[in-house]
Amino acid sequence: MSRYFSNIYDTVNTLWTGMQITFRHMINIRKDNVTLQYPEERWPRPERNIGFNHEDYNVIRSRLHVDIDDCIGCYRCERACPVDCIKIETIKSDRGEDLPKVKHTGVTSNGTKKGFVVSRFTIDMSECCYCNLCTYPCPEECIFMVGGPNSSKHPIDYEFSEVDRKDLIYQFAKKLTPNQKDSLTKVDEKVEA
Amino acid sequence: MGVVQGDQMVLNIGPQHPSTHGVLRLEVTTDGEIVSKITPHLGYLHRCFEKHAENVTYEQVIPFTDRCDYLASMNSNFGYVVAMEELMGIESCERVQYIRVIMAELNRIASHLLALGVYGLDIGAFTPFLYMLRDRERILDMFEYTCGARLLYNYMWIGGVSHDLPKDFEKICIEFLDYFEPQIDEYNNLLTYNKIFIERTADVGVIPADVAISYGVSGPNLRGSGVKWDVRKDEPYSIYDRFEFDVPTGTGEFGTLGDCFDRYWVRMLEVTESVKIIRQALKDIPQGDVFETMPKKIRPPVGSIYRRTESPRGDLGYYIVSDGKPSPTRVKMRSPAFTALSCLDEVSSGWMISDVLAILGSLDIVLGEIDR
Amino acid sequence: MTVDYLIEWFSGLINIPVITFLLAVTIAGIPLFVLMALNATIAVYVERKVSAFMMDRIGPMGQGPGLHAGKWGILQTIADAVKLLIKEDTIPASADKLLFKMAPFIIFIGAFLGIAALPFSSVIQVVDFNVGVFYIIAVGSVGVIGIVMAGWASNNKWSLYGAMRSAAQIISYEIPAGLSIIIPIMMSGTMNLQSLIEFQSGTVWGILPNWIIFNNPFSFLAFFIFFISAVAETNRTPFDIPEAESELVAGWMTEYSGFRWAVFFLSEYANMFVVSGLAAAGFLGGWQSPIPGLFNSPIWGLFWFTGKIIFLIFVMMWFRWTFPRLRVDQLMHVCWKVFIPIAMLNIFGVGIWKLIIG
Amino acid sequence: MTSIEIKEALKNQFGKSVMENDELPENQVEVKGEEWLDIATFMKNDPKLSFDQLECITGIDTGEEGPLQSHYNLHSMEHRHKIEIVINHDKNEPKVPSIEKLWRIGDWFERETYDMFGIEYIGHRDLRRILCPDDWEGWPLRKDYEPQESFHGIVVPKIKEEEGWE
Repeated sequence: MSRYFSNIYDTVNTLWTGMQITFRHMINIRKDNVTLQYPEERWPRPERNIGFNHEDYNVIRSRLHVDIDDCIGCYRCERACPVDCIKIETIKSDRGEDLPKVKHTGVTSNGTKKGFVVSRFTIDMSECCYCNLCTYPCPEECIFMVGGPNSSKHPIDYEFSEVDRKDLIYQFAKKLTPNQKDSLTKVDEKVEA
Repeated sequence: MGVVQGDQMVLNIGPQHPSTHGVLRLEVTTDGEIVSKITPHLGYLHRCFEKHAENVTYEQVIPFTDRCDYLASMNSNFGYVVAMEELMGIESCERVQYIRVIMAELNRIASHLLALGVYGLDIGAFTPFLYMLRDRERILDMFEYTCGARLLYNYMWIGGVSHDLPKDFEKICIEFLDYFEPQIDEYNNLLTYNKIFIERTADVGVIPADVAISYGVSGPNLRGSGVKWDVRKDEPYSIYDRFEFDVPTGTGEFGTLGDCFDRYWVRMLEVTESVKIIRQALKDIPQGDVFETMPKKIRPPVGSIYRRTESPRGDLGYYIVSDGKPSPTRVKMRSPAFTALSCLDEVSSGWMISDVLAILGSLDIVLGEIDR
Repeated sequence: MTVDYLIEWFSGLINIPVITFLLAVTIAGIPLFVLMALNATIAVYVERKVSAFMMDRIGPMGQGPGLHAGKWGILQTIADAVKLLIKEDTIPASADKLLFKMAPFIIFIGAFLGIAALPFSSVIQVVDFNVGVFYIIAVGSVGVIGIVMAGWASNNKWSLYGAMRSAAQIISYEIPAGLSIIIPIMMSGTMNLQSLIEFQSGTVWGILPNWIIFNNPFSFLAFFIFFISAVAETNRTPFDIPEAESELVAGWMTEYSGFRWAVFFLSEYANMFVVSGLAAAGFLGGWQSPIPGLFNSPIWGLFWFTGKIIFLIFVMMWFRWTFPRLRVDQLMHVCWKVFIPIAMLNIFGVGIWKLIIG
Repeated sequence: MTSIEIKEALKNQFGKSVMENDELPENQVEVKGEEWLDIATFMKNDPKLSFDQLECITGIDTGEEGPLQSHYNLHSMEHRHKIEIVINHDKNEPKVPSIEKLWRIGDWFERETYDMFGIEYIGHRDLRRILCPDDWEGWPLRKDYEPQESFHGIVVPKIKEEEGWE
């Protein structure tokens, strides 16, 4: 019988404790609120205010970007990708030669002479798993996740939703017409010969 | 009291159901509210991670391990790299070891917070869930601060970690822990000691110790049954032997040993232990270069290894077979949630439908890891 | 402003009893409809805000340019209502179509009839029954028929479970609720809500208002039993097992959508309004002011009565966002082994109290 | 006990069924598939060994020439020792006695290995596919696995389209 009453007492007591907690949160909502009103209030990145000071925000995984003028077509990022979302095609060209017709520069910003024209460089962002593995092997540091330490190269962008799935396949290489492609391939053959 | 046997009815819980924690289908045979048999149907999230792993190189497996236990990716990574380092016979430097332990324990807190909160949700309490998510969010913020990702980190690499800790990480982490510890009391007052919660969980779904061992149940679920077994203590890997922490076990405080409440309570206590470990690790962490011990080329010798680590859900084992080629012959993941789910039928027959979901919640399964 | 008054007034104009009756009833019914709709709209908004604040969120908000939900998200419920109205009305192929369509309206009727008898003020009451308390309790149980109908007609196992649980629950909790509401009747000696409230005027011990809840310890206890049973009757947490989200998906309304579902929603909040009104009238002095002797005009009465109802509805929301849910057998345990014995002892105690103290 | 002692204990009990294989690392013991149920029963019930926990069953396809292998990782909660049992199967007809009744988790592990490698467990009470659909064809984790072309009208993509989604 005493158990019966102690049970009732426990119930009332513990439930009342819980109600006090929720009530306290309710009246302190101005202080406790953790919601951001998204489209108007954005998460301030990179210095994101989460209650801590973020002076140096050193990494970020937002989306991939390629500085195609620096790309030497070495295929290392394609090989590093675990989900094969990077596709590269190259055409051999004279080492270090500018080809103004296809807007190809022969030398990268690091001074490396390019031996290939990159005719295709696509990244399917809908397949990308944001593992960051492709950015490490790049010898020219031309493929990177935007923002963070790379914010000088490309501003942060984390809202890249698209209406059409095709638009998520990013084309980085310079557009080549079939004629240009053929002529380049001929140069290629000439070099071979 | 005689048992009245009525007509049996088959009820499909899932694949889309609020309480199955993913896409799981439970084929439940019931008599009114009383459940007599449960047949779990798995595989809705099956993507054969093990086949994937055979076609990629060793370091490319790590992003796939993230996606198995997506609530504790750090621990998934940790298990894989520990196994790989043992197979290759290398040892990563001190700083890396400490960073890994800190990250794994933070992730354990995050994972347990989600498990506890969702368990409250299964019982019907909405508010504690959001309080716990609020605090989990801060842990994810720290991860984002460290490695740029919030959920699937690909942070621990073989022989190192992908990024060094940011400069003021220690300060932030201590600040978080100081904030976090009082919150545990609030969770307890709001949810744990709530009489309705105790009534719903105590004495329900008892897993006796021998049944738990026979079903391979591990981690907090096994400790809830009173077995003091923790891979961190009993088969220490990495540098876990340097830290002082307790292994909380169930005591049957409000009911029988091994009931849902014990499993819940062990998780709550483990959160406190993780906080202890993080504090110790932050105090001792040495300086160093995290890329120092990272091998240039990952080509383990011919051989195989089975190594288990303690993930928030239990013994997470990796069986890795190498034949000296750049990609593994076989990577097998022994997932703790898989074994935990297997005992659902035995544990929950005879209970009511509401209890089945309470038991399922207390096992803390992650379908991404069960289906792999 | 009772219907009787309206009938009298109209019969001065047209002397055909059927027409005057219909006119009077329609005119009296329109404000009730408006009240129900308004109540649901406001209560849903308040519930969202209360729940959000309790969870450290801020709930629906509208900011910035374009189509949005107004300042502080005030228009959110209206937008939702519009959405529900233009949503497709789906009926499962294997459902019992007639019952499926009827069920929402039966539940609605139950709630609507209840509101009709609430004494909003000493002069504002649609129907002044001499058995008002009994009437409200009686029409309150009409809803369960609708719920069982909905659950059965949906031809869905979850709905059936929800309906069965609901029937068991509501019928069980009628008993403690009924036993507790007997106490005001015993003390005032009337079932008429107006006279019941008038009985509660004046003070007790000179300070507290002479509400039945403060009259004696038994009635104090009886109020809580009544209120908790009322929460159970309206199927709200911690007694929301008929629609337990994490177990039964949405219980008996799993298959409903669009307008029919909106009617369920409307009735749920109307039911909350009715039971809170009965609790306020029976135990909290109805339209009596909490400061005896002050602010007692009929307009203030309206304010006090709705204020008390709003407070009780807030407490229901407070319960909902704090507590976990009970299991079916525990629910029955609480009802039959805790509430009913105590409620019976209460009746006994109040009887003795009345004999000895008066 | 160390794994060498465990190996000795098994050899004393079962003699020839426990095979000598120098290629295996010392924590692994190869046993004959036909005797496996007896050995497992002994390992579980012998008070000195008392392997009460089946940690993992791993199927391995060792390539075109090699056999199919099952690796059983056993662990004893009581003595805190462990051992790995290796069983080689004939690739054309992989069969092994089921230990599902000894360790209950064996039920699901064996179903998983059956699902992935097609190793048949004799005496298993409920040997169905667990992760793949019931009517899936082929054993996915075998090295010579070819995905079926379509599954209930759904085309199973073999090589990704060159242009990505479409």
